[in-house]
Parts: sequence; C-alpha cells; structure tokens
Amino acid sequence: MSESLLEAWNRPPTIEVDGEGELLEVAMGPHHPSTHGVFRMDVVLDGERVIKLKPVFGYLHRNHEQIGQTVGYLQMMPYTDRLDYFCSLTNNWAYALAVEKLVGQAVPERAEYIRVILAELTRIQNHASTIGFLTQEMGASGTPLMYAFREREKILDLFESLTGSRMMCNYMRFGGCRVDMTEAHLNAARKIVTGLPRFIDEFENLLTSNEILMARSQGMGVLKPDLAVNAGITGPMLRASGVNYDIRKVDHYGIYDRFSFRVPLGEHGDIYDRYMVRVLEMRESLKILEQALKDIPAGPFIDPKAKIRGFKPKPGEAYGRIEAPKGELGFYLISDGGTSPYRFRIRPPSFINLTVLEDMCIGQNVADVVVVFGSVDIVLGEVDR
Amino acid sequence: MKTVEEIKTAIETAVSGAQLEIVPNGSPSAEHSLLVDAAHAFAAAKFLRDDAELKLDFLSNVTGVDWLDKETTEKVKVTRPVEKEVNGVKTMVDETVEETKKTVTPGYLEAVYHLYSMAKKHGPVILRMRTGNRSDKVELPSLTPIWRAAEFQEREVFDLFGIIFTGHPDLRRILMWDGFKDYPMRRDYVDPDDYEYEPTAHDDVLKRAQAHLAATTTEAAQ
Amino acid sequence: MLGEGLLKGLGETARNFAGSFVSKERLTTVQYPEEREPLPEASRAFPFLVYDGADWEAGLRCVACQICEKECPPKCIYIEKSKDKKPDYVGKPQIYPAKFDIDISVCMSCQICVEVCPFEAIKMDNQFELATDDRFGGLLYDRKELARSNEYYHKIHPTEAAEVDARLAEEKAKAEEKAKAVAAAAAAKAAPAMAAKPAEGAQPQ
Amino acid sequence: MGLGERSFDVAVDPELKIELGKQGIFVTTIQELYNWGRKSSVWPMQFGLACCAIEMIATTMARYDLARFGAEVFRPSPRQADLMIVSGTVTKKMAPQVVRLYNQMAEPRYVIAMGACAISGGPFKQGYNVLKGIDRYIPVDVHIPGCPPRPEALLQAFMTLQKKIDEQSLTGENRPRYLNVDAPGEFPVPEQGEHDLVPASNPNVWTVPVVIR
Repeated sequence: MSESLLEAWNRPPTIEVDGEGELLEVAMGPHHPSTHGVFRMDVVLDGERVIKLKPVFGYLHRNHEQIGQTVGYLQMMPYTDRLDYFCSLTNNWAYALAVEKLVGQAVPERAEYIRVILAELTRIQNHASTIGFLTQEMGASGTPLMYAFREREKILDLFESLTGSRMMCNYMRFGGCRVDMTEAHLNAARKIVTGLPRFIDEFENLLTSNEILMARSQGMGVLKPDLAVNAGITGPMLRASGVNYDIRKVDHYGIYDRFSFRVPLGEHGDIYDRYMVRVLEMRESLKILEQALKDIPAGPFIDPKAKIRGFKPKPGEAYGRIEAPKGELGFYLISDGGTSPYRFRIRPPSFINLTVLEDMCIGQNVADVVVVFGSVDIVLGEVDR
Repeated sequence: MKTVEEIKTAIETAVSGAQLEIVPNGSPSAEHSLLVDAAHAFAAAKFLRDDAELKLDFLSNVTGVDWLDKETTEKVKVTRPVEKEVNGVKTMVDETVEETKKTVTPGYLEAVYHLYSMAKKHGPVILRMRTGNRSDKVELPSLTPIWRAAEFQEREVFDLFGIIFTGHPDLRRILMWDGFKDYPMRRDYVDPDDYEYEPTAHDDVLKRAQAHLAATTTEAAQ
Repeated sequence: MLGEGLLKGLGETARNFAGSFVSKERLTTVQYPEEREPLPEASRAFPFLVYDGADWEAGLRCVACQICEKECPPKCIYIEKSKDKKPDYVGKPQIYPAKFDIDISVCMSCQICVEVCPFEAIKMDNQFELATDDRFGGLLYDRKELARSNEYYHKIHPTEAAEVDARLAEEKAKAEEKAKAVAAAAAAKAAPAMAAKPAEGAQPQ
Repeated sequence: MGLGERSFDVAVDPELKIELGKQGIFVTTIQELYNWGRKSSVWPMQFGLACCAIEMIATTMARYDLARFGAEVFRPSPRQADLMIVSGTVTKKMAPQVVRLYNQMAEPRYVIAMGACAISGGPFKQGYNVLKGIDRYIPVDVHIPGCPPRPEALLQAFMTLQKKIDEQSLTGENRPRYLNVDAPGEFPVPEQGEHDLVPASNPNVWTVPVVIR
C-alpha cells in the first residue's frame, strides 16, 4: 500500500507513552457494570491514559442473518423486534420498507401516518433512555434514568394497548400495519405528546446546565466530521459532528416530506453535543408527532391486496434503509424466488458507529471511556445481531 | 445522479484496464449493481470516492453472499457417428441423439458494497466483487483504506463467509471466537449436534433430533 | 455562577419528591402483587386453544390443519393429527389434534399463529405469571393445559372475541344456508328424477 | 435434639405457635430465622445479557420497584451477589464467562433464568452461536417463560424464589447444595472448541427426558 493511501485511511492517532512505569492491559467486559450489555474493550493503559483500545464483539451474536435465511419473510418480522430491543417499531419499519421495495408494494396513507407516529414515539423513548444511561455512566446513579423510564413507561403502555406487547411489538406488515390505530389510541398518543414537552423541560433543567455533566462531557470524545463521514457514522452521532445528513430528509421515505421539522446539528462533535442533539431531536420529533396526529386521514391501515401468507417475491434484490433512532438501519435482501430470502443482511447503525470508538478514546482517562462509549448509543442486540 | 451505465463508462475511462459488468436487478427497486474485477477494484473505488461529480464518500453497507456451485442439466441434441448395421454391413452413420448435459458452474463468494454520497445526497451505487471459487481463491482487495466504514464489516464478512481481504489492517474473527474453524454463514455449513431435547420438532430439526437419539442410544447400548 | 446548574437540578429533584405526595403522575409505583394495573385488551403472552361448550375435548375448534405449526417462527408448536373424525362446532365431522404441544420455553409471543389460523382456534392469553422451577414438564403445555373456554376468551379480549363470534355465526349461518340450498337442490333434483324414472327406466344413462 | 436427625421446622407445633403469637409471645426456629433473613435480602448481580435485561432494569425502576422485595442493591461484583438473573440469550461465546461468574459467586447462590432464551435458547435456539439454555452448565432455580417476560412476571418469579428459600430445610436429604459437603461447589467452565463448546453440556446438572416422536 502506498503512503498516500495509508494517509487516506484515517488511522487512529497514536500518542506518546511517557516511558515511566509499565503499560497495563485491561479487559473491560464482557461483564462490566458500566457497559450497556455484554461488550468488551481491550484497553492498554499508561497510568490512567488510554493508549490503545480494541473493541471485542460477538458476545450477543444471535445469528439473526442465518435465521432470516431459513424462516419466511413474515416470520422474520418478530425477530427484527429483537435487534435493537429499545426500538422494535423502527426495526419493523425498516424491514417492511426493504420488503416493500423488493416486491413493489404500496402502502396506504393512513398506515404511513401510523408508522410515522409510532416511529417518532420510539425515537423519543430511545433518546430519553439513552440520556438516562449516559448520565448513569457519569455517576448520576439512577435519578435521570428513573425519570426517563417513567416517561418511557407511558409510551410503552400505548404500544402495549395497540400492539399487544411492551417491547416486542411485531406490528408492521408488508403493505401496512397489523391492526388499526383507533381513535382511543390516537387520543392516548395525543395525551402523551401534550405531556412530553414538560418532561423534556424538566429533563433539561436537571441536566443541561449541570456543571458535572459539562465537565465530564465538553471537549471529551471529539469526533471530526471528515472522519465521521469516512467511517460511515450515522444518526445523532454524525449530526453532533456537524454533518447534515438525516435519511428522513434525504430519502423522504414514507411521508416525511410532508412534515416540517429541522435537523439539529452539533458544532464540536463532543459528548455534550451528542447529548444536546438528542434532546433537540426529541423536540423535533414532538413537532412531527403534532402534525401527524392532526393530519392523520381515515382509510385502510393495510393494503387489502397485500399478501401475508405464502409470500414469494420474484428474484431480485433491494436495500431499504430508514433513519432509526441510532442511525441508518438498513436491510439488504436478495430473493431467489423462494419463500425465504437467499441473503438477509442487516446494516446495524450501532455496530458501525463503534468503528471510531478507539479514535475517540485515545488519550482520554480510563474513567471517560465508559462515558464516550455511552454517548455512542448502542444496543448490543444490534451490534452483534 | 449518473446512471449505472454512465458510471461504468466513467470508471472505464478513469481506470485503464478495469473490467466492469452491470449486474441487473430483477426486483421493482431496479437498483442495478456494478461488478468490478478484483484487480482494479481498489482503483475504481478510489475513483468513485474522489470523483467530483459522484463523490461517494459514505460507504453504508458491506456484506458477503455465498453462491454455491450450480449444477444445471439441459437437454442438447448432438450429432455423432453411430455404428449401425445396414443390410448386414456395419457402417458408421451420423445420427442426432438427445443427451442430458450436466454443467457445473463453480460457485463463488461475493462482497457487496452500498455506496452513498453525504456531500451530494445521492445514492446508492452498488459495487460487487467476486472471488475465483469458494475454497482456495477467496481473496479480494480490502476497501478499508478508502472507507474506514468497511473496517468492521469486512472483518465480519471474513468471519462468517471466509473471504480474505488483502490489505485489511486488522483481519481477525470478530463475532465468533478466535479458535473457531468454520464459516457459519456459508450455505453448506452444518451446525454442531446439540439436539438432545426438541419436544416440538418437525422437518429438519426432527430429523436431527432423531439422528441424535439414535446415536446416543447405540452409544449407550455398546 | 458555578453550581447554579447543580442547584437547578436539585430543585427539579425536590419538585419531583414533593410532587410524589400529591400527584399520581409522579408517584408511579404499582404495589404488585397486591395491586395490579389492568392489562390492556390487546395484551398478549402465550397462545391457548379455544373450545366451545362445556367439554374441552369435544369443543376444541382446532382441526389440526398444522398451518400454525408451519408458520410459527421459532417452531414451538407440535401437532399430531387424529386418525378418526369428530363433529366440530357446526356439526361437520373434522379431524382433531390428537396431540397439540406448545413449548412455552421457546415461544416468542409473536402472535403469528393467531394471525394465520383460519379457524379462530388459537388465541393469545394474557396470563404471564408462569414462573416455575420445573424446566421440562412445567414449560411444555399439552392440549389439555392449553384449552380455554370461549367465555374465558370473551373475558380477556371482549371486543376481539365478539368480532370472532359474529364472524363464526355468520359463517355458520352461511354454511347452514348453503347446506339447506344444497339439500333443497338435491330434493328438487330428486323429485323430477323420481317422476321421470318410470319413463326413463328403459334407457340407462 | 440431634442436628442431623430432626429438621428444625417441627420443633414447635405450628398451631401452638399461632396461639402463642396471639398471646404476644413470638417463637421462631433457627431455620425460620435463617430462611427469613436469606429471602429478605437477595441481592442480584448487575448483569444483563440481552432484551430481557431492559425489562429487568424496568423492574428496578420506580413503577415496579424491585426494592420492595429487599433486592434493590444490584451488585456489580459476583462476590457480593446472591442471585444471578440470567436475563437474555446466552451465546456460546458468552457461556464460559457466565459459568465463571457463577463460580465466583459465594454460596448460597440462586439463579433465575429470565426469558425464553435463557431457559432454552428460545427463538434463537437453532442458531450456530446460541446456547440452548443456561441449565446445561449451571443449576437454575426458577424459570420465567416469556419473550421478554413482563416486569410483573419477574416480580412473581422473585416471589417464587423467596417461597422456595422459605421452604428449604437446613438438614436432611433436601438440604441446599451448599450445606452438603460432597456436592460440587465449582462447575466446570466449558472451553471454546473448533466447532462448538467442549463439553456441550455438564451431565451433572443437565439430565434430559427423552421425548419420542
């Protein structure tokens, strides 16, 4: 490889070791109290400073892709719930979108509205919990997380009354949704949406100007925009680095071009910006929700011609992607004309967002590694699949 | 954005010697992909990233696909001399016979790259590379030096499919443990026998469970 | 001022603490098991088999068509067809499941079996208090453990059950009408045939 | 009264005990006191594996409040924990670590297998990297079916475990494992082999009934 190409590949920075004392190798995880799950980081330390960090994956590798190639198209839908188990509805949507693209299935207008409403509610509860976990990792033992979960429970109650399950909704179908969102459900959603701004205000009162949070997050774990783009980072983490790329705005999938909302961008690309971008995204999601709940039309919630059983797409392939709360979630399907896909691939945002974990952690103290890691917002079910 | 044909010509003019082929996509999405030969893939990818008009700076998705050896049988009519007895004299006569011909198309492993542009907000351009076969010629150039996004994803393809990416800075197993020997996402992979308790088995699982039961009972009998 | 943000945050927690004495919204604890929140109607846990009438074995709606077995994503259903037939709720002789097992240690509560069942025979229960120390026997349910009456179904999913009943009644009415029509047609056909018989008797057809 | 011969719970007649209680005299036995202490402060290990871990966290939060059962202290270290809630899929890559963590816990220790995956591999059981149930390697006290179980289901399982602790007798044949000197305290950690875990199960804890189809 020539030197210029080496340069093109943004290598993680190397830093100088001060030469006194020995280097210490620590395996953080897979059972580690601070991490989000069974994730391991092999860290080399010089004193407290991180010299090298290698993530180790696979402790929750559940063979989703293999299962996707053995079960049918519909049967895969409940499995997608378990990918990013905070946001089962956006996972459903991404998968349904990919299959709809593969067979050219249209979706009725009402179903699109229902999808937007549920996806944005999912985004809000995901971001609230993420901030809760992030502060937990900074040492705020429980309070913000408890407030976040209090609001999350309200949203989960709506999900349960609509889809039957709190977390694993299995709600979307190719060409629409499984059941209709009745007026009672819509009113429940409206009630949640009117209550949420006060919660976000309280949350911000609690955290945004908190000196400890600022000290732990400002200037920490900085990610430069050019590296972020090159490393395929997506979602709030990319936008915190100042790159304006939101698939809702770029692809206009579903009916997102009908709503007016802004894409919050960060300036410094540090942990604090990532926190702020998430808070602002919650507010933008509320805007979308208000519009969607006002405009939702009457009509069928699933294309009456849509096939549920005996689904056999023609040979071909499709890549469908959406802006999931964690970033770009894509499903790549190759059909050979059979009842199950020939190749089923999930493009997981949290897995690829971890590419730059080492770059962000090098030179930081070991106590900050978990905070940087928490700010990436990952879910292990999706990282390892 | 340029069409696939235009991108093909653009690469062919920029990278001399590159052999490209358009792989059609039969689904309504009609996202056709570009098959690029392994020798020129790196240069072609670099061109795609740096070209001012395309500027595909964002590699979204890298994945492997395993295509097994394909056996096709077709009936062909062949004319060949056949010995025949005509009026008591053996002579060679040309005759048309129908024969079934078996052709084995060797399988290959494929790496698929989905490219988008964050600067220009367009995409996707789909790039494919194929290995020579599924056993010993499984090397492909790594595109990690061009897009860092490929770093973990190529490792995953190596882990699950066994494609060796030359030029990858850190090609190790990523999801399975280091001592693991198989490539579990290949289509001919057989998983280990742990079918002791399958109370609701049918089809394949039932066969495996019965085989397991038979094996353990004969073992116990001996 | 340094510490201002902290004080603001503390004020917020104080408000929540004080608010928990007056506002139900801030005091969210449910004193399970003494106190339970009503489960929403759609709530689902594990499947059960619906039967009509008083006798569970005779009233099972399931006709052992094995569609759910095939469509179940984690393959946790096992069905054996019966050799003989017994009358179903409409009175038509049907095959019934000689064995119907669900391994709830595998079931992922996805409800696909309910969606694909053409006979309204399998539905989702909302009973979730199933913790047990019996790994094998306690988690493999046979058809007796799975059978629940239609009344129970009405109790846990009233709206859905009413819809199902209406649909079944309609189907039954249709079937009866059809049977009647068939019988009438047969009778109508038989009558002229009978009348014509002596005349046609000489010409076998 | 010989320690080995008589179990403690028959030391006082239950009816007499109630009668005495009415008079304001409270009688207990060492066994009752011991079991009451055990069951009232079961400290779980802070250890989440997959989806079920989120429901476990939800259980500890304000709405369901596991603290009401004396279990709010989630210990990050296995040395300080009494209860391991195996909350989620145990993969073959993770299984050796789970067994090792269990070995590091001090007796008496209990295991709750939460959710389908922990019990049997659940919906993922046919995969190449998923262990078909943690009870192949370590003994499990309570199984909770569900995918994932609701927080209330975890609370109910917790109460089932408390009842189990309450009923254990400290002597005799049915005494808990840790009071039996001959019972194993360490469970062999499986090795990651070339194709699978070696051994595929621990025959001392995993005995399977044969299901004939």
